[in-house]
Amino acid sequence: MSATLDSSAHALSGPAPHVVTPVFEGPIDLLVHLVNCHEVDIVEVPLAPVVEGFVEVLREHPETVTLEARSQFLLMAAILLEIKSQRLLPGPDAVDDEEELGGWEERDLLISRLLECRAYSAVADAFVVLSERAARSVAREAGLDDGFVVHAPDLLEGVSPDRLAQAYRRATAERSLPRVDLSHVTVDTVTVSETVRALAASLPGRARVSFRQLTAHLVNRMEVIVHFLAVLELCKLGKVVVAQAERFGDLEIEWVGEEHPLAAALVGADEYEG
Amino acid sequence: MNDEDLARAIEAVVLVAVEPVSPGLLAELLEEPAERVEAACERLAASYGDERRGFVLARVAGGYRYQTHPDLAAYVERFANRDVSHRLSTAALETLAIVAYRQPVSRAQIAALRGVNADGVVRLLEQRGYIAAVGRAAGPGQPVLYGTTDLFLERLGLDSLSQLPPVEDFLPGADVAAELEESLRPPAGAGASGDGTGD
Amino acid sequence: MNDEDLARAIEAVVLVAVEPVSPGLLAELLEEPAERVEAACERLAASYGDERRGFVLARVAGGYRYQTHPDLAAYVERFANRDVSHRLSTAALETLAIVAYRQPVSRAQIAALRGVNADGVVRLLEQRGYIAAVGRAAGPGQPVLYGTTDLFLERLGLDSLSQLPPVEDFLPGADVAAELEESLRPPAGAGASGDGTGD
Repeated sequence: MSATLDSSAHALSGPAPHVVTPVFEGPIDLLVHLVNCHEVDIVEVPLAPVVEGFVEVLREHPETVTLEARSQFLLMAAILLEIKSQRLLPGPDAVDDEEELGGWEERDLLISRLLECRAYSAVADAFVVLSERAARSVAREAGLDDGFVVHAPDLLEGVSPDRLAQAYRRATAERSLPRVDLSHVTVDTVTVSETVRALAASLPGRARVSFRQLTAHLVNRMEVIVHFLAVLELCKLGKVVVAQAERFGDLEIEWVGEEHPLAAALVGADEYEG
Repeated sequence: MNDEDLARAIEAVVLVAVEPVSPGLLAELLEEPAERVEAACERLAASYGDERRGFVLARVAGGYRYQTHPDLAAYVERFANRDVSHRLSTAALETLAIVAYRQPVSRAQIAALRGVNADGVVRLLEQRGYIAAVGRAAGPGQPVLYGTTDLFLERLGLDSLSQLPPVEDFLPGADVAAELEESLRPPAGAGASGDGTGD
Repeated sequence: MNDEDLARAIEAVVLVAVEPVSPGLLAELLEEPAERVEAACERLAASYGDERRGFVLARVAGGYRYQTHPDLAAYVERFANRDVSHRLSTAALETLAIVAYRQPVSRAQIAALRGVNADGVVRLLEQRGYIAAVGRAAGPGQPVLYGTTDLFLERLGLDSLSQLPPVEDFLPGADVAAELEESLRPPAGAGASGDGTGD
């Protein structure tokens, strides 16, 4: 996901959608913040007007809202939905913040992904309309008139057949891609499929391991979430069984797949339900 | 250069170009400020419209080029006998949408979003020239990151990515969001219905 | 069809044509008498002259086509020679090498191999006469296939393509890019995720 789950992601670069509910009136990012700080009880906040306000602001200020801001909007809506659904679950009243966060992040990821998917699928239809419209206007391709000579010096001067062969080897052997500065973009450094493969290589033969142990060394939240999704995926594939002693308790993960990690690694890793 | 000469020179250069000519390149060739060139292009485009020409001066993928007027498509198609068989599948279009709005994006990210392996579709889009590798992500595996190309913009008739329709126009409504929330609630939480998601 | 519509349709068809379009073909397309079409073309040509357009509708080789106005030749030439350099860039040389060794090859295949859009470079090589279109691939889109020219052989001092130094062609097929990418990745499970949970 492009948006991080850090609180910094809640800062909007465009106009924040204003939401009006019986218990809260103000920008949506403030609402998320207050909910997170338990200043506003999410149970008291009806979500429909929040989502409506969210969509409305986006519609009213399309020109000033950046793509990044839009994905942040999506994320915040998802966060609110998730916090609320978590809060509505019966469970121990005293859940510490850490665990509560751990609880909603995975499903937050799922919800925001679902919302996004639906949007992209609708966009795909719009692309068809755009391209059909564009195809009605055909570009000229005739190029330069006859009689215009390109006064180029012989560009092949000094190029020997061997140099050409070298160039071919270079072109086909090492496909060097331009590096772009991605510091402004949040990129999953670890993908779910890679993690599935890594887990499929490391879990077999290992005794039952807890999710906490599995992720203890990880520093960023996204990596933990990716690991969670990878475990879910392996679970779905029947490679691991996951047990949870109590709600919000630690997950116990046990490898039950075949003992051929390579075979497991070949399993398509990204086929969990979208 | 006076306005008329500027317009004539623009007409000549754009006529022989095979891809959109940026105002910057025109400015360089004609030794005039880019702003002036751009204004002249816009005036030309408007005048073709006023004169009801059979062609338009379109702004596409960051530059200007001559195109046929859309309402003459029937004649042009008959003439050019153009192949319309290369329509993209729904899967390819959705993947293209993801790349367009999330670029730069890796195949794994696309797969994670679409819920299915995206390798074949990504390769197809790359072969068609709609997307291209634009770099590699830092970190383990260094996955290739994809972005859309100028050809993508040209095929959609867009000047730049900023002209993509706003994705929020395509967001599911509040009802769908509420539905999602509902569907993702575990059955164990049935006791907590009537939560007032509506009203 | 009234005179205006006729003129517009002629403008559109001639605009997209690469070769001169004969009045006969125009007449057939537009379902109008050839004489009427020809008269319309002459009126159009005259109006472009009156309006001091940067292009002309020229009668060439029995047909009509758009050309740049002769007195704008300097700009057109400057445009045509805009990227003249004394040596081929690395990208251009590599693209030429790919065409030489893998001909006939499409732009998409070149792009897939090189990992970047190759259109500009291909056009440059074509304009300089080192490569030329040699046919079209079967299948969707029927992309143009390129091969090297006699000029290319001449400049490299070769009698035939068989004299090109042999290279180990270890990358078969059109899936080259994908395979390469795969091969550049760390082996599956070898700590690709950097998690070090195992071992």
